[in-house]
Parts: sequence; structure tokens; C-alpha cells
Amino acid sequence: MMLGARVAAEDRFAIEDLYSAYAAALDGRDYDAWVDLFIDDCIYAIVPRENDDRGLPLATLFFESKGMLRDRVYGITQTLFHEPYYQRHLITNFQIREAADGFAVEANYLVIRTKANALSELYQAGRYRDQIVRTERGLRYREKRCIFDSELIPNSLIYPV
Amino acid sequence: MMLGARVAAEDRFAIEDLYSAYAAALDGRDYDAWVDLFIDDCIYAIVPRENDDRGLPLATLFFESKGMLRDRVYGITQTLFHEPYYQRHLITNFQIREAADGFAVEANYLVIRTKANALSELYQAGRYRDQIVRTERGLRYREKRCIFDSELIPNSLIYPV
Amino acid sequence: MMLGARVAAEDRFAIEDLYSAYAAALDGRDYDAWVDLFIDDCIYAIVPRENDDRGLPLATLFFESKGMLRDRVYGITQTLFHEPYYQRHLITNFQIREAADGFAVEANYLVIRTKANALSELYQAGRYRDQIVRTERGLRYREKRCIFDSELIPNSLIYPV
Amino acid sequence: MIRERVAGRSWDAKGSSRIPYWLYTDPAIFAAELERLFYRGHWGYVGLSAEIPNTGDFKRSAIGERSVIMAREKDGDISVVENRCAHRGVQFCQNNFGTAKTFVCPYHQWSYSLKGDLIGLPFRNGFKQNGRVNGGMPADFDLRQHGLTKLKVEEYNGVVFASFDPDVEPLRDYLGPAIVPWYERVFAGRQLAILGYSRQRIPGNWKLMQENIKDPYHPGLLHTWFVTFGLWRADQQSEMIVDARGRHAVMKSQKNDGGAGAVTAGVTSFKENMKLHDDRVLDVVVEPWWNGPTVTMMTLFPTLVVQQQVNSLSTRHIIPRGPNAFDFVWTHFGFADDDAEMTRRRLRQANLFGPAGYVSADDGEVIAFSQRGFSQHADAETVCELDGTQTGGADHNVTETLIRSMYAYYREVMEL
Amino acid sequence: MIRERVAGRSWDAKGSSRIPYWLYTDPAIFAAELERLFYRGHWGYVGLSAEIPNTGDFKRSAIGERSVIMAREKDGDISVVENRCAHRGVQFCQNNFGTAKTFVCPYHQWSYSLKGDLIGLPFRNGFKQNGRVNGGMPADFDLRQHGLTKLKVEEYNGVVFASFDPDVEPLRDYLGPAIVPWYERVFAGRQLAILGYSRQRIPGNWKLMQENIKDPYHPGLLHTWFVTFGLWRADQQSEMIVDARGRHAVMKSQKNDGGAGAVTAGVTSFKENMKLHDDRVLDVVVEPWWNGPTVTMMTLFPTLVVQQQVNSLSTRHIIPRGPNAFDFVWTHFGFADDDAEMTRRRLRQANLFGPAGYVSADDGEVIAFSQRGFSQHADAETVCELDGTQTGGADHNVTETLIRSMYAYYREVMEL
Amino acid sequence: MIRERVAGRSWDAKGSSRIPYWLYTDPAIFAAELERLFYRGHWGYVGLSAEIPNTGDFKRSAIGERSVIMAREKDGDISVVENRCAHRGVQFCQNNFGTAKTFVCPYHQWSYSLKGDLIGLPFRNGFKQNGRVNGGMPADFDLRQHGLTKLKVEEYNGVVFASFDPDVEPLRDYLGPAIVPWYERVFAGRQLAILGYSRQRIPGNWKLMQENIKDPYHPGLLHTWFVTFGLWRADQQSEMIVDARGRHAVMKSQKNDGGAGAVTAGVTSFKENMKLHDDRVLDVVVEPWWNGPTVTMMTLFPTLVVQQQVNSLSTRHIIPRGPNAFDFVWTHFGFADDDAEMTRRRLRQANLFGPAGYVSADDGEVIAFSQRGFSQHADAETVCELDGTQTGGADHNVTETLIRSMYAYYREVMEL
Ligand code: FES
Ligand code: FES
Ligand code: FES
Ligand SMILES: [Fe+3]
Ligand SMILES: [Fe+3]
Ligand SMILES: [Fe+3]
Repeated sequence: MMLGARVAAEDRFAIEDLYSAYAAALDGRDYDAWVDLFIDDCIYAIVPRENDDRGLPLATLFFESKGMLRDRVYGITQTLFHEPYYQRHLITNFQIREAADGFAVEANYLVIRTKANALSELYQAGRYRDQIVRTERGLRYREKRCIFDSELIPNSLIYPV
Repeated sequence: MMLGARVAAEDRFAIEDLYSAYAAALDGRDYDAWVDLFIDDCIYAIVPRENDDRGLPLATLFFESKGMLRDRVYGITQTLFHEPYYQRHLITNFQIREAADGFAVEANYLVIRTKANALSELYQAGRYRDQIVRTERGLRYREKRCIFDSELIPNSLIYPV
Repeated sequence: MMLGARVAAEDRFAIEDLYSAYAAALDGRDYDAWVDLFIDDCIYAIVPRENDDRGLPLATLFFESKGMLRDRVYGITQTLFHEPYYQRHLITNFQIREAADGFAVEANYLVIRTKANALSELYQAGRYRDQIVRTERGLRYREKRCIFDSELIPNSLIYPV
Repeated sequence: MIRERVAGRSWDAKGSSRIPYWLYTDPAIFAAELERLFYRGHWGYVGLSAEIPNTGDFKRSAIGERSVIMAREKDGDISVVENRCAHRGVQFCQNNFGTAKTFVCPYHQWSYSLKGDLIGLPFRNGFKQNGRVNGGMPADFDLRQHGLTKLKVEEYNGVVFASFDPDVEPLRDYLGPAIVPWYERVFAGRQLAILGYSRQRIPGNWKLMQENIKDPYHPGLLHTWFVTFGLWRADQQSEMIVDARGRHAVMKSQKNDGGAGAVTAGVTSFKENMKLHDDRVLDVVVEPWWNGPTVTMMTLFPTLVVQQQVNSLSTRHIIPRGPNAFDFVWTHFGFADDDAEMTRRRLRQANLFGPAGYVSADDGEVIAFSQRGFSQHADAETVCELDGTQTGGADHNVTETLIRSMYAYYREVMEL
Repeated sequence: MIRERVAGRSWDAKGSSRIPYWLYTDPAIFAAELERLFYRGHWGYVGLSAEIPNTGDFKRSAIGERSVIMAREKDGDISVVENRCAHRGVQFCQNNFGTAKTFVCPYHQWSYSLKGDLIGLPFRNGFKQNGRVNGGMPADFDLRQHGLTKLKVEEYNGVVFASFDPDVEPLRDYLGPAIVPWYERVFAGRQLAILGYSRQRIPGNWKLMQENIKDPYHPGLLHTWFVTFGLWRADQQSEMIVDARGRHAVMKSQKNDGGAGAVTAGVTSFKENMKLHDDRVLDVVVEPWWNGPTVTMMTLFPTLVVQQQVNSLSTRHIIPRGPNAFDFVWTHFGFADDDAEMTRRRLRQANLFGPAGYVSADDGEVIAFSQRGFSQHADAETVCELDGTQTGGADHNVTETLIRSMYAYYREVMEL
Repeated sequence: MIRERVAGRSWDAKGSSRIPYWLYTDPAIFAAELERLFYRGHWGYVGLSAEIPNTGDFKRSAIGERSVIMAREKDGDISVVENRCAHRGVQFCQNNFGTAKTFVCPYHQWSYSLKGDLIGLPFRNGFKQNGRVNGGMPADFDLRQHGLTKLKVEEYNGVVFASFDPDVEPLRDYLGPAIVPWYERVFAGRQLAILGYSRQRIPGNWKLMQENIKDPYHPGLLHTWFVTFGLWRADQQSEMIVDARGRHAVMKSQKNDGGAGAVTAGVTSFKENMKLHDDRVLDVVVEPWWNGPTVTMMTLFPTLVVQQQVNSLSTRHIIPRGPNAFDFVWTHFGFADDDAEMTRRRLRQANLFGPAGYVSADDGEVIAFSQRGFSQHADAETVCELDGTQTGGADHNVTETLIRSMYAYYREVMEL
């Protein structure tokens, strides 16, 4: 268990700030800011917990470069017709471990979805399993895996979680 | 993006404590403690996200002084007939920026509402956009804006969020 | 109000790590790891808020030793037939006070439940009221009380919250 | 047999002072209401002209359970169409507000003018390939037969109403001479300024909100602020105005200084010693156009409430969601020529209204409690006999006559 | 024609050992059950007298889908009224517990005595203004005709029952001579002490809980703790007691030491080597009033279960929520003269019961699974033929006779 | 009278090109569909043989609203049984996947073979105590009469289908000679490799998904990626294949290079200058078994869609949840002998599909919008007349003939 792992206060704060920026970017629909939180050679995956538990490789979305993230932003803003919705992220209970050139971080997350003229709904609960690296621009994601409990997706998943 | 903003550990902790006290006061129904977290000349506003996004000035509640907060407490305890409910706050992912005499802080929040003999329900998700100042009694809110995604309010909003 | 209580950064971090480990153990179904977060002579109670508010002693579950925690683990893994479900914890807004040989900590929590082939649902919201002690293995729970708002339990409560 | 047509129910009581609970809970009754009250013979509120100032601006709204769109056309006219593609039923518009040149359905790109005419569709004449034409619509396919549902529209001094019924009477006739002067007092043609929206979903039957605003009995009893500060109570000069059909009404009154009196005797909601710590919320300034009344609460059956309560103005849109709930959408407004002071005043007084308001949050609550009461005892009935069992107006506010008037009309139209 | 009265359903099988699935899922059947089983001819559990010790204390409870309030009047008597205002239906009481002198409806302040009499209403005689009287209720308005619904009430050794049916038989007759002695064994008139509440919403038909506690077959099979530790299993001296009508029952038994035996052969839930790390949960002490049995599970049709399982005592209140769910409210209690040790013991043993209990959490689970099974195959039927197809009691627990007895009675009352 | 049998509805329009909205929203129609389309005369998809490779492996699946379990027996055969205990209806299996020797119901431990035979039950012959036998099942109780519901099963080249109807025609006949070759093109008997699952709940009627995959008109219009990158559009060699009954279909086509052309004129979803920053998602490699077509979308009425779109393969299982929603379960697969490169390719291309896919997320959206449109105007009808009103196949994709074919069959079977 990571319990008791020592991480410098500075680093803990920087990591928390990274996740706060991540949530703010998505919830505020600033998708370029979201892309900017990853390094070029990154991985971003949204994975049903059952696939992860059973060792099945399929992801709901699986991106292997910043380019693919940009393509997704184009998709959600220009090509995918959908009913728009607000997202609100709550990211909590970080578990941080020092890694080669940065940190391995896990955290629980909850995304609330709100559509126009409808009540807010619990959209997705899950766990982030991330690799974070130090860059001259600060901490960035090299790898971010969103393992979600909410396997039965309420219709569609348009925006990143 | 606020990412990377430097704030002293002491201050970060004090700010987190302020929000914890805020949540504890409301969830514990200690409304005087809630009022006590604001300075006299304060602003407290609960604003639908659509009004905020579109530059419309209407707020669901708009208070411009500690006196008005006290009047609200009187209202919810003495004058507004309603079905009582528990509140439970989850306030996460702080973004803190140093400001003139204190801090500008944003955070995501979720309020769970539970009524007697009913299941808990997702009541309101949103974002706090606050101004916090240093006082001899510690940090206090000069301005607190609750911009909520959950525009279609499930019947009524009685207590502060 | 605990607002402003001084706690060393090291201790705050260690406390947050304890709760993160707690959430990770339960959400990851590592029940032995969960038991390991308590001292031998511990108390673990899950209590409806109404009983707590009205001074009624009944708990939904009331364990008085690590042995009873082990017996519960045996129960949920070997004897209690139930529909399995995922749990996801969000634990936020800590209020920490120094105590004799450790800390008195309160925090808000939310548990999301997800069953196979069903949408995620809001399972339980509440507040932890805990006693934490220093041990040579790090911080551990001497007492953990889960006071829950969600008094009308959606059918059953199998796993610890 | 008529009864058959309305859900096999029979309302046995005479008159309209005893309302059976099933009227609020029966899905078959609700279905008949949609047909007879929302889609036929009545006008529905859609929005304010000021919400779509420019050509191409549109607002998504609703009448009954149907989504509709009001749009500003090139000629400045406003059209209202149903939000439902003629091809395969897609609710193509998924934004509450926006600007568009045409409406394009995403599924197969059938495109419509803002007026609702079908302009064209992909491959209508087929697709030429290897010197031959594939597919296409039948030769006799007539674009004019496949437009969007066009509603009859009237804009009346800045307020937009529409009807699915082409034969509905003209709007002014619909409102009637008793209501028109009060309508035109608020909507005199002055340019409106939108201040913002409040939305709430109230778990009660939609008629309960009409009752609530036709009920001058409750404000001085349920709402502490009204009785204590004299914004509404029995010892005022009030008048209950109703149209000839009994469906629309205006409750007008004149505030006084409140305080203790015969009217507060035994009224637990009256708080004699209540003092505001900050009374800017009640910083009322008389406006010349009031011509006396400080409050006029107008119910335009079945979809709209228009509020003037001192300096606070709003339209409140009733959108039913089945028999057991409705959405209540508040559009607060002022006038384009308000100065900053007046705008701030209207916004401050808005603390009294909406889902959190000091004198309206509890209206939503009691409506929910009524609905629960109805659900537990299907065959009981309410008793609306304050001031007797007659219908029509009154020159005071100690009466339930407006509710009785509405249900007299309701029985006639619903054939119940 | 009778069939018409009960949802046009026909239960073709003979006897009561084969129960059609639609009995658990059909909304029309459920509506008929509310009328015939909850509101007419039966007594419903409301609460314990100890919950409202002082004058003016009240508890909000429910019978069927109706909210009711039991209150302690000045004379010490207990009254039960429906929580629904006679004026316009408001469920005026919104707290589970409280203290009041009168019930005042928030909407228009009609006020009622705790007995349910309408005491008064604002402006009943109108409001005097400028020398004239405005409004008021009609001259012939009779307060006595507009009280709250008053239920028939009986308090029986500390337990409060009520009925919407004024002609319901006396409670002791309703329980019958076979049940009364066992009822009075637990409720002998000793002062009760409330230990607290557990509440759960079970997604299954309410009858499934009555079946569950009339089913001595499952405890030794589903519940590992029972079979392993000998709290309930087939190799014990048990008796199944039923009233003359077949609706109420008591399952009594005598614990043994558990362990392996003929009774555990092939029972996967039996865990031969199971040892508790801390067995204080099973620190049982015999109480004199037991007079033998270590467990008596009593079902008082249709709303109540009374549990005595070693030192743990509770009432369990069944509140239906449509055909597919019910709320199950546990009130754990002890006796006012218990010492601290005994109270701690009762609280420890409570770990076996309630929504998380070692021997009851899974009852809620299997009930939910049954309901799902019913929903997927409307015309199938259950087979309750352990120990034959007869009804009545038994001197052992390898039987489903109590379930058959309940449905024999059910068919009679439901005319199915 | 037949009409009575199907919800008292009457579909007046001739042919099958105009579909009344109530067909998508009426609960009585849905109930009739379950009986006539899901439980009688049709085969339902259950899963892939590769999901349960070893003896005892089981998968929980569903046909219509019934939970079923497919299991691998000792002999290697696959059995499918209903997940519902014969005793008192418990849905005993609560895991989507697992391994078991027998099925044991938790409530009373009745145990069944994987084939569904009742093996035994506790105390069937009663329990011996003090030299006498208590309880037990009646002497004439016949285990064989109380097994689980056994479905008829066919495994066809790695895909498992089942039916509640013992008289259903053989699977190959059911598919028909027009479909079989295309079925066997994808399922040629090669060992499949499971890549993983995607699950979504779509708030629309289940038939809308069948329509969506029988609709070659929309892909080049709704889906930017298809029209822009030439994966599907009107200027391709396409063929619409349908079985003799009109219920199953294959839409096949051949990708081209996309880009601007007559086919993109005025199509707003076409993005001429769109360039991928990372085009590995479209790194297509031709596979020998394709024999030409780059895409074949197969609809096997009523429960299955089989997708081959370039290198991405999946089955999509339709599980209705009432008239207004269905679950859509995607099982992505490849072949056991794929090399790592090909597996990575299939996984990358999976970004186009599923609840988040570039060319399928919006299918779920428009289906939801259609359902909303239907709900607001019960008596309107859709217009599926692209390429005329005839049924049958076509040698191009500018047509709605497959939808018309399905509804012609539907009217026949539903007697509407
Ligand atoms: S459904 Fe609108 S274009 Fe086809
Ligand atoms: S509804 Fe109770 S007083 Fe009017
Ligand atoms: S219900 Fe399955 S064994 Fe009794
Ligand atoms: Fe009011
Ligand atoms: Fe049990
Ligand atoms: Fe598509």
C-alpha cells in the first residue's frame, strides 16, 4: 500500500494543482488547455473497469499522442453532433509515488453531467491511474488512464473525463 | 491557467481549513458559524451557470452584506416553510491565486440532499469563485459566488450551498 | 470551530494518505488492507444520522475490535450472498485536531455504488468522525464512526463504507 | 360517452368548489388536458421578443410536452415551429438559445427555413453514378407537405404566444377585455431588458401553480414577509379580476406598512418583532406606470404567470412534465431605459422570488405536499369555498373565487 | 365480475401453493391490495408508545401508501390521524418526530387538534374592512365536517396499531387466540426502551417480506450464521403457529450448538471450520421471560414483523412503495429496566440484523432477485409445496405451510 | 380482434414507409413485441463461444427482458437456460461471467445442472428427527417438472444464438441464403479473440437501432469521418442485401479516398480541410478474407448487429429496457491468429466505434432525439421513402428500402 510514501510538500502541491487545472479545463470547456496538460508523446485512455480487471485491452477511447488529443478536440467541437452538457469533476484521495522522472499518481474521480432543462446526473465514477513527468513548463501527464466503474454509459461519452 | 501558482503551505492549509469549516457549518446546520465565515462587507451569490455564461445579472440569491446573510438565516429557521433536508458538501480541486489582501480561490463543489424517508439525491454541482481576505480572526470570505451547473433546481433552494 | 487549528504539514499529509489508503483498499476490494488500517483495540461504527442526532445508541454495524472487522471480511467474502457492486469513495474537507496520542479527524464522504449492467448510483453520503493514533507502522484508526445522511439504505449494506 | 373521451372519469360534485384528487394524478386526465388545454383552442407562452433581438436568433421553448422553437426571421417577424424533423422525428435543436440561417437536422441533413418550410434534402433527386441515378425521393414527393409543424404566432407588446391550433381565436379576444388593460399596464410596448433566468422542477400537478397564483388567501398566511411587511394581506385594497370565461385572472393589491393588526391575530407566520438587518431588499420605489397597485399577479391560462410585485417583474412559464410534475421557468426582466439604480433594485428584490425566494420557495414546497396528499387518497376532494361557491371576480382578497372560476371553465372544456 | 373488481386477473391454480408472478408485479393488483388489505378490515402498525412519551409528542408513520401521525394527547391517550389537510390536501407534517400543541397546515393555517378536529381557520367569518365583511366561509360551513381523517386506534402493551376502517374487529380478536400468547410474551406490558432505527428500501413486492418471515425453510440454508452456529436449523425443536384465518404467524425455535450433522450435509452455506475472531456478537444470555424458545419471529399481517432472536428485539414495519418496492423500517428496542450489560448485548447482537446484518442483509437481496425473476416471466408461478399443499401450523420447520396459509387467506379477501 | 391482441392499435397507412410514432412509445406494443419478436419464432444473440472457453465457464446474457445464462458443459456443448429459479423465482446468477459445476440458488439451495435440470433440493424427502420424518416435498414431486427454462441453442461458427421457442426454425434457415454467405465471411470458423466490451444505455426504442444499421443514407451525412475520409458515402459501390422475409440485412460498401465531390455538395458535415494530427487511427490494412468490401454492417433481427468496418470487428447486442430505452453491448473481437500489429490496429480503429466513437457516439444521440420527437406527437408518422416505397435489396446506398423491408415483416408478424 502506498500509505506513508514520502513526497515533498512542493511536489504534492504541484500535483494537486495539475489535477485542479485538469478539472478546470474540462469543466470550463477549455479543451486546448486540457491538451496542454499532456506531453507530446502521451497516452490517454478511458477504460471500463471490467476490461481492466479481466485483462482485456479494449478502451472506450485510446489515444497515443498529443495529436490524437487534438483530433478529439476537433471531433467534439466540429464533427460529433450531440446534446451539449456541462461536466463537473471531483478528484480526490490522491495516492502519490515517486517515479523515475516524476510521479505515479492514482486518485478517485466523479463526473457530474448536466444537460439543459434536466436535473444533474451522476455520469461517471472511476479512478485515475497516471504517470506524471517534470517538464520545464511544470508537471505534465505522460500517461493518464481513466478506469471507470460506470460501465453502462448513459448513452454517449463525448468529452474527455 | 493557474497551474503552478506558488502559494505558501501555511496559506494553502488555512484556505482548505476555511472551506472545511464552511462545509461543516452548513452540513451541521450551524448557520451562525456559517455567517461568521464572512466579513461584514461581503457578497454572497448563488448564480445559475447560464446567467453567468451569458452575462445576465440575475442571481438565485444575491446578498450584499453580512446583514443579509443573517436575514437569510432568520428566513430558513423562522419564516420559510419547507421540508427539512440534510446537506452534504464535497469541495475539491482548489485553484488558488494570491490577491491584494488575500486570495482568489476557485473550487468545484457538489451538494448531496437527503430528505427523511427518501434516498439521497444529487442536489447541486457547481464551482465556487471566491475572494478571501486575511483578518485578525483568520481567513474570511469577502466574496463568495456559487456558480451552479444544476440550473433546473429540484423544487426549491432553502439553505445556502 | 476547528477553523485555524495548527497541524504540522507532515501530519496533514500522513492523515490524507491514511484516508487515501482507506478509500483505495475498499474501492479496490482489498479488505485485508482495510483491516490493517485499524489498531487491534478499535471501534468501527456505521450509524444513521438520525440515531446519532437523537442520542439513540443503535448502529447499522458496530464493531469493537479488529477481530470483528476480520469477521466482517469473512462475512462479505464467504457468507453473505449478495449482488456484487463496485464502491467508489470521495473523502473531502478534512477537519483535523491534535489529540492526546494522535488526532481527531472529521471529513465528509460520498460512496458511489455501481452494479453490473446498471447505472452508477449515489449510495451513501455522510461524515467520518475518527480517532487516529500514531503507531510504529504509521497512523492507524483507533476509532472510526461513519455517520450517514442516507438513512434509507438502498436495500442492503454489505461492504464497509 | 363523452366521459369515455375523458379517461372514463366522472366528476360528480356540482359546481367547481370541490375538486377531486384524481384530477391531479390521473395520467389519462393529463393526456386529455394536453389535447384540450395545451394543443387546442388555447395560446401558449413561448418567450419574450427581447430574447431574440437579431435576425436568426432563436430560443428553444415548449408548449405542453412539445418542444418548440421561436426564431427571428429576416423580415423581423417571429416564427414558432415544432422542434421535430418531418423525416424521422428527430428533435434537431439541442440548444436553448442560438443563431441560425436555417434549421438543419443532423441525422440526414434535411434543411428547413426558420419559418419551418422544408428547403431541401440530400439526394432528393437521387445520386448520379456511372451514368445512372440512384435513389432519390419519389417523383410526387412534395416539399410543401413535409415542413415542420408551424404554429400560429402573435407577438403582443414584446411577449410571444403561439398555438398548435390554427383556428384559435385572436390573442386579444383570448385574453378578453377584463384582462387586456392589466396586461398592457405591464407590457405597454416599452422595450424589455432580460435580467436572467431561474428554473425549477416542482413535483406537483401543473394546475396547482395556476391555483397558487389565483389564491389571494395564502400569501398573507404562508409568506411571513408578505404579512409582516405588508406586501400582501387581507387588510389591503385588493381586487380579483377575471375574464369572461373564468380562465385568466389578475390579483391586484396595494401594499401597506404591515405590522400587527386584526389581520395578524393568531397568524403564526406573522413575526411582529422581525427586523431586517439589511433592508435594501425592500428598497421599493414607486414607478409612474403602476398607477396605484403595487402588485398585479396575472395568470394567463394555462401556461403563464406574469408577476409585478413592487419593482420586481417576471414571466413564469409552466411546462408540464406528466401529471405529477412541471417545470417552472422564471424570466426576470426590466425595461431597456431603466437606470443602473433601478436595475440593481429589481435584482435585489428578486431575492423574494424564484426557487429560493422569501415568498415563493415555500409555494413550491406546499404544492409538492398537496400532490403527495392527493396521491394517498385518490377519491377525496379539495374544498375551495372561501367566500362561497360562486365564480367571478371580487373586490377583496379573502376569497377562492378565482380557483372556482378556473375549474368552472375547465369542466366546460374538458367535458367533465 | 368479481374478477373485474380485482384487475381483471384470474388465479386459476387450485389452493395456495402455486402463486402467479403477476401477483407481485401488477399495479392493479397492488391498488386492490391497498384497498382490501391496508385500508379496510385490517390493523396497521404505527409505532411504539415509548416513541412518544410526553404530551404533544408525535411520530409520523404510514399505513399502506398513506402518511399518518400518531400523537400523545393531554389525557395520555394516543390518536392517529391522516397527514392530509382537509382544505386542499397538503401533507402538512414534514417531520418524523416532534412535539406540538396543534397541527397547523402551512398553506392557509387551518389548525387541527391532535385528535384531528378542525379547530379553526383564518377569516372563517370573513375580514371586516371599511365596515363590511369580506369573504369568509359559507354560513353552513361545519368545522366538524372538515377535520382530518381519524383512524381507529388500539395501544396494546406498548404497541400502537391503527385502522382506516371504523368497523375493523377489536385488535385482540384480529390477532386471535393462537397469536396473543406469543405477542404478550414479548409485549407483556413492560416499559420499552427505544434503541434506534434502521431503514431500508427493498426493490421487491411487500408480500415477499411476509413470505420471508413465514419461511422457516430458508434460514438454515441462506444464512451461514444460523446453520453454522445453530441459531436456526432443521434439527431443532420448532413450531409453526398460525391464527385461525391463516394470516398471522409465529415461527418459534430453540437454538442448539450448531456444527456438522445430517442437517448440514451438502449445504454450501454451512462453514464447518468457521470461527469468530471475536464472538461477543454471540454472547447470548437467557432471559427469564423467554420460557424456552430462543427465537420467535412473528408476522402480523400485513404490515408488521416482530423479532425476538436471542437477545435482539425489533419491530419491522412494512411500508409498500408501489408493487415493486417497499420500505422496511426497523425499530430496535429493549426494556426500560435492562442493565447496561444487557443493553450492550442487544446492541452487539443487532449486528446480525438490519440492512447490513449477517442474517438479514441477504434476505433483502434474495427478495430483490425474486422480483426480477417475476418481472421477466409474467405468467409463471412459484411452487410452495414443501411439506405438502395443506395450510395451518406445523411442529417442525421443514415446511412452507405458513406461506400457503397466508395466500389462502389472501385469495379469500382479494376474491381472487 | 387481432388488433385487440396487439394493444388495440391500428396502423392505417398502407405499406411500410410511414411508421406511426406510437409504435416506438406504446408499452402495450412493446409487450406484444417481447412475445412475438423476442420470445417466439426468433433467434436471439447470446454471446461468442470464445467468451466461455473452458468447461463450466458461464456468461450471463439476455434475450428481450429475460436474463439468461450460457454455459460450457463437460461435453463441450453450450447450454442456455433462463436465470430464474423454479422454486420461487429468484434470479440466482448475479455475475456476468464465472465458472461453476452447478447452479445453486441461494435462497433454499435448489441446485441445477448447467443444462438446467433440477439435481436436488434440501430436505426433498424431509428431515428425520426423533424417529419421524418432518416435511419434504410431496411424494409425486417430479424433479423433471421443475428444472430451469431450457432454451434451444445453436452455435454457428463461434456465435451462440438461443430461443425460448422450441419450434423455431433452424438458425441457417432463419438467416436465409442471402445472409449466410456474408455471415460466414466474418464468421468462417476461425477462432475468435475477445478484445473487450463497451456498454451503453440508449434512451430510445430498440427498433431505432435496427433502423440505424439498415439506413445507408445517414452515414455519409451524420458522420463527418465517413464522408470526409471516404469510409462510407453515396459515391461508392454499395449493395443492400436483405433476406427473403425482409428482417435481416447486410449493408456492404467499398471505401474510397473521400475528399470533395458531387456527393459532398452542401453537406455541412463534410470538412474539406480536415486533417488528422495523428492518422494511425485510420491505418487500414486490407485483410485477405474481405474479398473486396471494406465494410459489411449486418443486422440480424431483432437482437444483433455484426460490424466489420475496415479492421474493426464487433458484435452489438440489443437488449430492450421497456419501450423507451435499450442497452447496447459491444463485444469487440479479432482472430486468435492476429499478430500484435493487427491487434493494435483493431484497437486503434475502435476509437471510431462504441459510446464515444467518432462515427457511432452520435448515432446514440440522434436515436435519443428521435424518441423525444415521438413522445411529443403520438399520432404523427415517420417518412421512409428515399428510393420509393418498395421493399427488398438495392445496388446502391441512396435508399431506405431496408427499413421498409423490416417493417413489412414486422407488420406481418405483429399483425398490425
Ligand atoms: S430524421 Fe431529420 S433528416 Fe432524417
Ligand atoms: S391546504 Fe391546508 S390550509 Fe389550505
Ligand atoms: S427460490 Fe430458489 S431455491 Fe427457493
Ligand atoms: Fe405564494
Ligand atoms: Fe432470512
Ligand atoms: Fe451511424
